[in-house]
Amino acid sequence: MSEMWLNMGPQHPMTHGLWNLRVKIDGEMILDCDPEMGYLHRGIEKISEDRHYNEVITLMDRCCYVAGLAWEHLYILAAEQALHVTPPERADYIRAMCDEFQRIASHLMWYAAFVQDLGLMSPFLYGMRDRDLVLDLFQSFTGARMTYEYQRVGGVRSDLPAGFTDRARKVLDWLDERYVEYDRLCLGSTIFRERCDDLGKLTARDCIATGVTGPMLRSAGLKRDLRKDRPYSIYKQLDFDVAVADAADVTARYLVRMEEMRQSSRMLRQILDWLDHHPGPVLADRLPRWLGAPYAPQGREGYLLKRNYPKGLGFSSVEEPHGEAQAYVVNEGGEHPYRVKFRSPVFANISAARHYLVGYHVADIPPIMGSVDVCVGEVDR
Amino acid sequence: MGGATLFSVSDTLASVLLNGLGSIFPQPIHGWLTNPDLILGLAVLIFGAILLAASMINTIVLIWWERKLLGRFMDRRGAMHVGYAGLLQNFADGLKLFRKNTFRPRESDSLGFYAGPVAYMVTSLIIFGILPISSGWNSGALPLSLLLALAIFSFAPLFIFVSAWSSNNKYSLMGGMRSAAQMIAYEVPLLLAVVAVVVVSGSFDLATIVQEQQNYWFWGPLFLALVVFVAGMLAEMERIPFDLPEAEAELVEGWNTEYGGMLFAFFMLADYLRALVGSILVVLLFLGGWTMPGWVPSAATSFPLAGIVWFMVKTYAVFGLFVWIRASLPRVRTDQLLRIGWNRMIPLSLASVFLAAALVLVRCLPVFGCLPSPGV
Amino acid sequence: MGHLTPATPVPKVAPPPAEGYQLMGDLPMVDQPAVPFIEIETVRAKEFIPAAKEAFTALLAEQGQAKVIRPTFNWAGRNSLFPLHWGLACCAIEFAAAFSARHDAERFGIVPRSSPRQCDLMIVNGTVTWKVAHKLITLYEQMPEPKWVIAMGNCATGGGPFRTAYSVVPGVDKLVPVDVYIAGCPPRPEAMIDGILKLETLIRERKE
Amino acid sequence: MQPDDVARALSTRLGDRLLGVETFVGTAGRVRFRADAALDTFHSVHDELGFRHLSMVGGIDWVDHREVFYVVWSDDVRQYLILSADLPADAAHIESATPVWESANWHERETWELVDITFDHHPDLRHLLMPDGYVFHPLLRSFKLHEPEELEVKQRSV
Repeated sequence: MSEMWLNMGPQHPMTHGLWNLRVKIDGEMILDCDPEMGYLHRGIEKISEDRHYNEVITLMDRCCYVAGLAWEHLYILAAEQALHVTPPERADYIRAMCDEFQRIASHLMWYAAFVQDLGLMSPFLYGMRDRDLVLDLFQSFTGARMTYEYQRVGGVRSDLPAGFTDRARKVLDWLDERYVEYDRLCLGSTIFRERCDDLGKLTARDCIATGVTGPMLRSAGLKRDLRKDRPYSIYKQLDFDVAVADAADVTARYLVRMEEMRQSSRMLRQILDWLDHHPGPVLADRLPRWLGAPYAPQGREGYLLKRNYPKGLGFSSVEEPHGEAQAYVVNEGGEHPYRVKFRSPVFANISAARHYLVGYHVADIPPIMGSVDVCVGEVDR
Repeated sequence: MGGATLFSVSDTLASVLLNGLGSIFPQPIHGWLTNPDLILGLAVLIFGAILLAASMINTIVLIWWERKLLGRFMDRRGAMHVGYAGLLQNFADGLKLFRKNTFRPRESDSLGFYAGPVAYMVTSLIIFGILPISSGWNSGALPLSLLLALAIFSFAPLFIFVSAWSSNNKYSLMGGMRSAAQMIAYEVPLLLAVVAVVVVSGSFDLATIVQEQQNYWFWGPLFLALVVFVAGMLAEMERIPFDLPEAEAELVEGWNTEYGGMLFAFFMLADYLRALVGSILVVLLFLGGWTMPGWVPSAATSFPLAGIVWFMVKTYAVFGLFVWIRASLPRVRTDQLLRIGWNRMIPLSLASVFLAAALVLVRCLPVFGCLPSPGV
Repeated sequence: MGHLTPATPVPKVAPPPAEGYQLMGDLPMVDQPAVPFIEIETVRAKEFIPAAKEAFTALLAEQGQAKVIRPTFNWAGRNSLFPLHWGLACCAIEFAAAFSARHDAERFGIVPRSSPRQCDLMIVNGTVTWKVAHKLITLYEQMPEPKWVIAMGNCATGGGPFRTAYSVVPGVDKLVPVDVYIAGCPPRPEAMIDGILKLETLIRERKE
Repeated sequence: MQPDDVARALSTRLGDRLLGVETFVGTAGRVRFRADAALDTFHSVHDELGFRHLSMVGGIDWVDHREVFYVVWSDDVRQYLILSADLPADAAHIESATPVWESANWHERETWELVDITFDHHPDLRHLLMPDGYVFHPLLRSFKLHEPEELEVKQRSV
C-alpha cells in the first residue's frame, strides 16, 4: 500500500464526537495528521452577546456536555468578577463540590470511552453505570442529568436537599471500591500494558510549547494544577495531592486520571463535612435586581440606562476535568455581556495531535485519542 | 445407535419415500423411482437440508447465547423483549436484513462484491457436512475428516480479502489485509496443536479421535496444545482479543464496512458459523466429543439423543468461554498479534507436539489413566 | 317535486360495431398482413404475462401481503432497529447512556452499528451545523431502504437554544425527512427509548 | 509578580511601544502594547519573563477599533499575564505569535475567522471552525443574529 490520506470522521467510532481526523498513512504507520474541527461550531460566544448574564449559563452546560457544572463555574467566576458580585461562602463550597463530582463523572465517561477504544467491552458498561450514580446526585439538587443550569451569578440556584451529604458519601464509598476493580481490569491486563505503554508520548517540553494542559500535562511529570497553583474558589482550604505521573504515555494518563478521581473523593469528603456544619444562604442578597429577573423586569430597574451599570473585565481560569479552561468576559454595561471568550483545554490538546500521533500505528489512534479525552462541544463551542 | 449415521438415516428415509411413491405407479416409472442413484441423490438432499437447518438454527441460537451472556457479564440483560427471553431476536434481525435493500457502491467490483460473502458463507457451511456431532450424527467415516475440516476452514481469508478489496473502501481494504495476515499467521500453530492430538490418538478421523477419548479426555494431558488451539481459534474466528480486522474503534466495521442487507447477514452468519465450528472442534479434539466421564450416572448418558445433547452442552460451554474472553480482554495490535503468533505460539505448539510424543511413549498418566491400546 | 317525470325511454339500439370489427363468419384474416402464428402467440403471451402478474400481485397484495408478508416483515423491522452509531452533541452522551447497564436499550434489539450500510435508523442526537449538513445527508443516503430518522432533542428538532446561531441548521427536518421527534434538552435515555418505541408503533402501522 | 515588575522588565526592550501595564485582578497584570511591537513583546515575555505557556488568543470588536489579547502563564511565578493590543478596524493585522508559542496556531486561526484579525506570517491561516469559503466574520458587532423564522420571511420578501 502506498501513502494515502484517511478520513477518520466526522462519523467514526473513534472520534467520540463530531470532528474529523485526517491521517496520512503508509500501510499501518501514521506519517502526518490534520485534525479538522468545527463540525459542532454553534457560535456560543456570539449567542452569549445577545443573552442576559444568567442565560449564558444555559449555553455553558451545552458547551462542554460532560463537564457542565465545571464550565458553569468557570463562566460564573469571570462574570462575577466583571459584575463585581461576591457569592456567599456556602455557595462557593457547593460549587467546588459540583466541580469535583463533575470531575468524577467526566473521568468515568472518559474511562468508558477509552476502554471501549481498546476493545474492552464490559468496562464501558461499568463506567457508565457508576457515572449514572453521580448523575443521580446531580439530579437530586439540580433536577437534570446533564444540563443543570444550577449556578447563578452571585451563588447557586437552590440549597442542597436534606440528606444529600449522606447519599453522596455512600456513592463515594461505592466508587472507591470500583476504582480498585477498574485498575484490576486495565492495569492487571498484560494486553492493556502492552498496548498502552510507550504510546502517544508527549514530553513536558512539547506540552508547554503546544499549550497542552490537564491530565496530559501532569502525565508528563509537570506538577501543575490550578487548584494548587492558583487556588480559585475554596480550594485553598482543602487538603489534597496533585496526581502526577512521569511516563508521558497513555498508561500515565490513565494513572493520572484514576488518581484524580481518588483525590476528588478525598476532597469531596472534606467539602461534605464542611457543608454539614455550615448552613447558610447560597445566593448573594445584594444582587442588582436586573440580575435576578431577566424576563420580568421589576419596576424601572429593569430598564436602567446603560451608564448606570457597572463596567468591568472578568477573567477566570478553572481546572476543568480536561485541563485548564479560561473565560474572558467583557462587561460594557447593559444586561448582556459585550464579549465572552472561552479557552477550551481540549482545543489545545487536539491541536498538538501531530506531536503525539505521528510515528504510531493506525490501531494506536483510538487509545491515544481516547487518552486525550476529546469533548468536541467545548472545542468548537 | 451403532452404525446408524445421519447419512444412513437420510438414505433410509429417501428409499422409503421413493419406494412408497413408486409403488403406486406401474412398472417403468416404479423402476425409475426406485433407482439407487435417485435414492442416493435424494438422500444427499435430505441430509443437506437437515444439516443446513441444524447449523443455521444452532448459529442463531449461538448469537442469542452470546448476546445474553455478554449482557450478563456487562451487568445488564441483553435482548429480552422479542420472543421468550429474546430468543426470537436474531430471527427478527435476519428477517429484517432480508427485507433490506441490497445495493453495491458504484465504484466497487461487482463480481467480488457479491461472490465474496457468498463463498465465505458456503465454505463455512460445508464444514458441517464433515463434523461428527454424535456417534449417530456422522456423515460417514472419512479417514481424513480433521484435515479436510481445517483445510476448508482456512479458505476464509481469501474470500474476506476478495470482498474487502472489491468494496473499494480504505477501511475495508485495511481490514482485509489484516485479516489475511492474521489468519495465515495463526494457521501454523493451529495445525501444530492439532498434530499433538493426532499423535496421541493416531488418527485424522474425528470420530476415531473421539473414540480414543473414552478413557480420558485430551484437555488434561494436552493442556498446552489446548491453549494454543484456543488462541489460534480465537484468531481464526476474529474475536476479541484478536478481532483486529473488524476493530470497530479504528476501522469502522472492518472488512464489511460497505456491506448491508443480506450480504451483511451472510457475513454475520458465517462469522458465527465459524465460531460454532471452532467450539465444536475444541470439543471434539480436547473435550471428548459426545462421550461422558465415568462418574456421570448412566441414566444421563443413555437416554435417546444423549450424545447430541451432551455434545451441544459442551459446545455452548466452550463458546461461553470465548464470550467470557471477549467480555474481559482488550484488543491487541497488528504487530503484537503477529509477534505473538510467530514468536510465542509456534514454539509453544512445537513443545506441545513433543509432549504428545512423550505421552504416547509413556501411554499411562497417574491421574488421567491409560490410553487405549492400539488396535482397539 | 311531487311527481317525478318519467325517464325518457332510451331506444334499445345495438351499439355500433367498433371500427374494423367484423362479426363471426367472415374473419378478416385475409386483410391482415401475413404474420406467422408463433409471433402472434408471442405477442399474446407478452400481453398476458403483465396482466397475470398484475392480477397475481393484486391477489398477493390483498391476501398474502396484508395477512402474512407485511406483518412478518414489519415485526422483524420494528424489533431490530439498528441505529447509526455517531454522536453529534450533548444528546450523544444520553444516547450512549441508553445503552448502559441501567437503561439497556439492547433489550429491544437496538444495536448501534458504525457503518451506515448496516443501519436502518438514524438518530440525530444533537445540534446539526451547516458544516456537517451535507455529510449527514450523505450518511442518510448511504443507509439502505427502509430507513427512518429520529430527531433527538431540541437542537435536532428545531435548533434548540442555538436556533439563532449563524452556523446551526434550525431543525434537521430541513435536510432529511424525520419520523419521530423527541423533546428534551437533552432527552433522558428513557425518553430516547420511548421515542424508538414510538417509531416501532409507526412501523407496525406501515402500509407498503 | 506585580504589574510594576512586568512594566520594568518590558520597558527596557520595548521603550515607548509599551503603552502601560494595568492591574487585573487574578493575574499579574494586563500589558498594553503597540501592535508594531508584537514580536518583541512576545519574545521578551516568553524569554525574559518566563511566560512559556500561551493559553488563549482572542479578539474583541470595539466597532471603532479591534483588540487582540493573549493570555500567557508562567510556571515559575505561577501567574497569568494578559497582553493586549489595539488594532485599527480597517487594517486589523498583527504579527503572528507562532514563532514564539507554537500553541498560538489554532487560536490565531480561530480569531482570524471569527473576528477578522489577520496574523502576518502565520504558517497555516485557513478556516478552522467554519467551512472553507465562508466569507463572514461572525463575531464582529456588525454581524447580527436572527431568529430562523425572521430569516425565512426576509428571504421570501426578497
